[in-house]
Amino acid sequence: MEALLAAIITGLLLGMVYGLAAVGLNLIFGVLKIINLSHGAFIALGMFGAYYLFQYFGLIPFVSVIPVFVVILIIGILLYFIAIRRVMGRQELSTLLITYSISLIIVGLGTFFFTTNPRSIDIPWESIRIFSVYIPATRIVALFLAIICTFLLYLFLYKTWIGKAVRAVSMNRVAAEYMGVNSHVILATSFGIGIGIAAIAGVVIASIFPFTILSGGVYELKSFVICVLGGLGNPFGAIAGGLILGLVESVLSLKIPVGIVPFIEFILLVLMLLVKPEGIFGRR
Amino acid sequence: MSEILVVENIDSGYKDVQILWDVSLKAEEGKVTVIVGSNGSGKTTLLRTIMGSVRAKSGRIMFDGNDITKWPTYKRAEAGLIYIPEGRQLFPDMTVLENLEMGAYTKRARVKMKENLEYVFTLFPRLKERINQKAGTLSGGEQQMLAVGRGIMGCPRLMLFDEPTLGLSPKLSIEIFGIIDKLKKEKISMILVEQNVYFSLQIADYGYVLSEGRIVKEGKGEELLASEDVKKAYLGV
Amino acid sequence: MRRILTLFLVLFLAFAIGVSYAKDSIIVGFTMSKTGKLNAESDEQFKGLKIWEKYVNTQGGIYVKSLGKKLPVKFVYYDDESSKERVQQLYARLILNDKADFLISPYSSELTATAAIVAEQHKKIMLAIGSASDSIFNKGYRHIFQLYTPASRYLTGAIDMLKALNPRASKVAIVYEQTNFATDVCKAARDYALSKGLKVVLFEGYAPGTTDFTSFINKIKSLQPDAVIGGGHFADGQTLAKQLYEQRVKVDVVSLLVAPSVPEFAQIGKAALYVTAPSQWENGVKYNEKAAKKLNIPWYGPSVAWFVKEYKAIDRSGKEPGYHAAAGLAAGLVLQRAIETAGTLDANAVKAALEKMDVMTFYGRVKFDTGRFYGRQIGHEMVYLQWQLKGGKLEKLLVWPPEAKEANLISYKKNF
Amino acid sequence: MTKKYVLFWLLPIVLLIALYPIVTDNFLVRENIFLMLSYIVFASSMNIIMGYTGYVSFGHIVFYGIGSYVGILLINNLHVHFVIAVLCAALVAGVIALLIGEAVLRLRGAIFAIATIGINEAVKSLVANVDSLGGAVGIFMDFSVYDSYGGPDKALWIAYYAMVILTVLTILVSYFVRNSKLGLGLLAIREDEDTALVVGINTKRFKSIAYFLSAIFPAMAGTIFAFKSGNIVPDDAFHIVKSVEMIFINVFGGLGTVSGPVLGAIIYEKLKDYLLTNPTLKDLHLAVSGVTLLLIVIFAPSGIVGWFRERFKVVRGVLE
Repeated sequence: MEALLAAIITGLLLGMVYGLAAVGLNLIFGVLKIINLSHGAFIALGMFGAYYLFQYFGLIPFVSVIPVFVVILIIGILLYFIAIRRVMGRQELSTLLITYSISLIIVGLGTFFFTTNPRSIDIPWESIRIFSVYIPATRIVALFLAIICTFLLYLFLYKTWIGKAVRAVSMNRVAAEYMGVNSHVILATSFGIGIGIAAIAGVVIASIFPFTILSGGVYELKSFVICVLGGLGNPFGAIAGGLILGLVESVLSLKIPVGIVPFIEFILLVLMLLVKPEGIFGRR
Repeated sequence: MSEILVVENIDSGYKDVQILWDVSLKAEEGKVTVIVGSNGSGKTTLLRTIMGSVRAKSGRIMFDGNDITKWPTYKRAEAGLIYIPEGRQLFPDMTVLENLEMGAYTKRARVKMKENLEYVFTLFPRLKERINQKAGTLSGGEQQMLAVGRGIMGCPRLMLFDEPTLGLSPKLSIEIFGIIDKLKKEKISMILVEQNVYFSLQIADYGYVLSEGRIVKEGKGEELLASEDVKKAYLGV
Repeated sequence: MRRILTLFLVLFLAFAIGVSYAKDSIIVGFTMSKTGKLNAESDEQFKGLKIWEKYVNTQGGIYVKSLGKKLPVKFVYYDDESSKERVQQLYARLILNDKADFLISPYSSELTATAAIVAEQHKKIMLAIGSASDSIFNKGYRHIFQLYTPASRYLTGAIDMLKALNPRASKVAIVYEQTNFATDVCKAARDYALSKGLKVVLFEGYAPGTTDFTSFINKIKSLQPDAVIGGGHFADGQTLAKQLYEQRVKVDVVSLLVAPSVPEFAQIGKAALYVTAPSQWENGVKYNEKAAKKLNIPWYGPSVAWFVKEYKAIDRSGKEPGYHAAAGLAAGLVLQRAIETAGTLDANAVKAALEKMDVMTFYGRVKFDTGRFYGRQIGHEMVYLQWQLKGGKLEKLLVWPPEAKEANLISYKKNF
Repeated sequence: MTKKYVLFWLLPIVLLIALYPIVTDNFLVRENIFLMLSYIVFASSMNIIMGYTGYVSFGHIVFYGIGSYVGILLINNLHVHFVIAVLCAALVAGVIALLIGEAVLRLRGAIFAIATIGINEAVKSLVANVDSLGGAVGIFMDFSVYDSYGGPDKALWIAYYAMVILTVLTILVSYFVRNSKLGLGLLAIREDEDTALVVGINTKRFKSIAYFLSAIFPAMAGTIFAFKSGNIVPDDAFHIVKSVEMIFINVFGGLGTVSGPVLGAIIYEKLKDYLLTNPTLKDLHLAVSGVTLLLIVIFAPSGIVGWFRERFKVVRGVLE
């Protein structure tokens, strides 16, 4: 019973972080209609952003989300106009490859500058007791950070002009143009925000787990599963999907070998795509 | 008389298929200009070319004294060219209110959003009742009202209607024409593309007949309505 | 077409020139993990090799009787990025391009296992350091020689330690990295625990590169074992230790492979306290000429004190050397001795010398299996260390076996 | 349609390259050319499903992995002859491709790509958790196996010859598919699947055949690789980057043409070798390939062959 409680608590904590990691992927898919294969690379960039801000300026990760987000947002907007814009509207292969090549460049440069040695950010906070379960304080802060980011994203998408334009473009790009929306600016912004949130997720993950420049790949694959669970294209579906995945991972692995859990996850991914591609909560 | 829109010798189409051939037309300020033509004559392509979502291959488009031929669509909307597209093209997962707000997206329209919103709700009280409903769940007539309302929200200098009564019951169609007539009385400049030749030419100040991508006839609304060709071709008389 | 012809010509010339150089050094080839998850351990191992290079070359090299002169040792090495994929390619390159005379293995059993195939295919002698897996040595290889105490005798001491701390202990949880090394070690430890009447309540592997052990820890807490043993290499072991501490796992013994014996383990602070680890070698071992005489085997090479002094000269951080560095030097010494005994660089003769070798160095006794597990280490013994507070500072002290201990073993529970 | 001459120059070039290490007896060159040939096999088979049919199989490496495992299990554990093992690997991978294809070929575009990634990852973690398949540690071949092939050095040559034969076979199949009714049907599917269905093409069967063909060659290459390298590990056998390499080579060489993937593979191997051994670029090889890929996708989306074809209309028939 106690073990189950621990599994549920840790599962939800982690699930929220997973969800945050996937939000950006879904936002970009929803608005730009492309699958961003550089997602993991930007998560990794966020990790290193947090690491170096901690090393050289002593910023704890929960503060460094802001500069990291801003920098990645700008990079995203530039990348859109430099590369992605040129292949918008071409077949999937082009957009898959363009984002994959961005990923290669980031991971390649990252390998060169940071090497693939594991890093970690050690924040000497004690663990907190919740019922009978000890949770590292960093994970609890990570949870709050994830909730805050999600809430801010909600405010942005539903309460600001640009946010509403983002949603409008995702539903009908041409009609949005008729309303006077400069859709390229909106697409660029969405891409920037998408990878910016990925980088925030990277910062959060870096504060609880060790990482290398290659670590983003794991979370990218998880994000695929999460997005498909929560419904492709719906950023808040990703949060739901993340929570489900976190719970499933945590509770399942009490009873079955931990190693087999990824197998179940990916089978779930394929089955969802085949049977219910609109996600668990989605309508057809 | 000032001309708000001048289209000169436009060739236009998609990829390798040319649809419009040397089309020229004018729309006058405060007047209703109607373009009639059968299915596939290129009416929608013409409006899309004016909006810039289809690029003109050659020719020139002047709006409000500016050459807008090379402008992107959103800039034309900012300048006050408001298009109410065929098939509504609403934002289905947004509420009625949000759709209307999107209509007022341009800086010019944002400042007048409040009064425009009230105006739209007096025109379409039914939209007010459904203010928080998702646009995708509205009935066809309500959706068309929302599309028109959304257009009004944009503070149009010139409104382009693309088949506003398509797929609507006769009763609803009359309602929509009533609204257009009201807008006409407000001195809003309009270009109206319609299959319903009889109704539209009655409202029209001036009209064009488009056939196979070319303007084949033009004239005052009542002149066209009286012309034998039009009668034969479109009114089945 | 002309491109290809030119290319062929160039390659042909390169090949022709390659064969006709005079022998003026002994080329020792290896890869190391300058980057990647094995970097910490591999770096230490490399320092040991550098110490050997200095040791042998200040003597003017290794005397090769058949050539009648001393040949200096020349290292050729590449970064394997801690990746198996690169290893085979690079070892083929070392053999074919760089004409390495002898090979040293990369760090870790996994990389060694892949490199061994290439060495074996080209019949090159390879000294395996940083690899304890037994399973490398039942594949019929005839050119791979192991320096580490093999996995089968690696972690058995942890079970003995648990019994000594808490005679009523009954349950053990084993969580290991899914690699040759950790799998072999932990299977052997499981069998040993069972033979001692303990219950193994959890025996599960985790994927290399795992950073989140929450699921395992939830499981461990629900099973309430008396000891958690396992781990794999440095990066994962350090993380596992940290998370065990953060989530308050109350057991008597936490014994992890590799990580606690690397000096950097102290980075995790309090979480390092009372963690134990098996070690191939620690400063404080008493291997010397006297000990060699007792066993009636020859003594060879420098003393423990000399190695520690040289290590501190290279490392400069002031920390004590660990067994990874010690094994690096030891591998060099073993190779040196084998070449001197053989009196030639011929692989078969050196192989024969290695087969017959039974020697003690600062690293301990070295002797190779020549039976079914050809090349496996059968001479060397393990020691166990524990991180303890000494004068307010974290330090690793020898705690097992009892006859070699510097300090008393303390229960991990004392942390909480 | 113009008469197709592509085989008349393509096959001799490939054979000349393949013969070089045999004639000169040079091991190092053999290793490089072995890799080059394997790239040709990977890329050409990927071309059948991706280039001709328009389905981006991002997790295509799964068939290579399956082939490696089937092969090494047969050779090492059951002592089946190498050649038979290669054929069995093709059979198993082919059947699996038909089964998987039945499900996922219904999906289109990016969703299909994601599904294939999912399949690859699922198979990888399954294999890594089955102890009888060696688990995450993988399978290491017993060296005595090589004795029945005349020792390890002989075995390496056998693997090489096998790869040469497989390469020629793959190119031939790629050619005949392209110039058959099947190929025409596949191209129609690529252009517009719904229209293809309307004009009476049995799209489902066509796609299945294409998927089957594109699966069996990587599987055979997998067995050859496993036999040559003597071990197999899930992480390497199902490494998604290898799928991307296959795609990359195709885009680089010219998607949907017979010669594209072959030329692409030859140049790619040279380029990769240069990048990996050049001291200044060695550490940047990933970034350099990224930039190359980016530039190709943006500026030369039809690849080398496409580039030539657009500029020199005369060579069309020769290149296709």
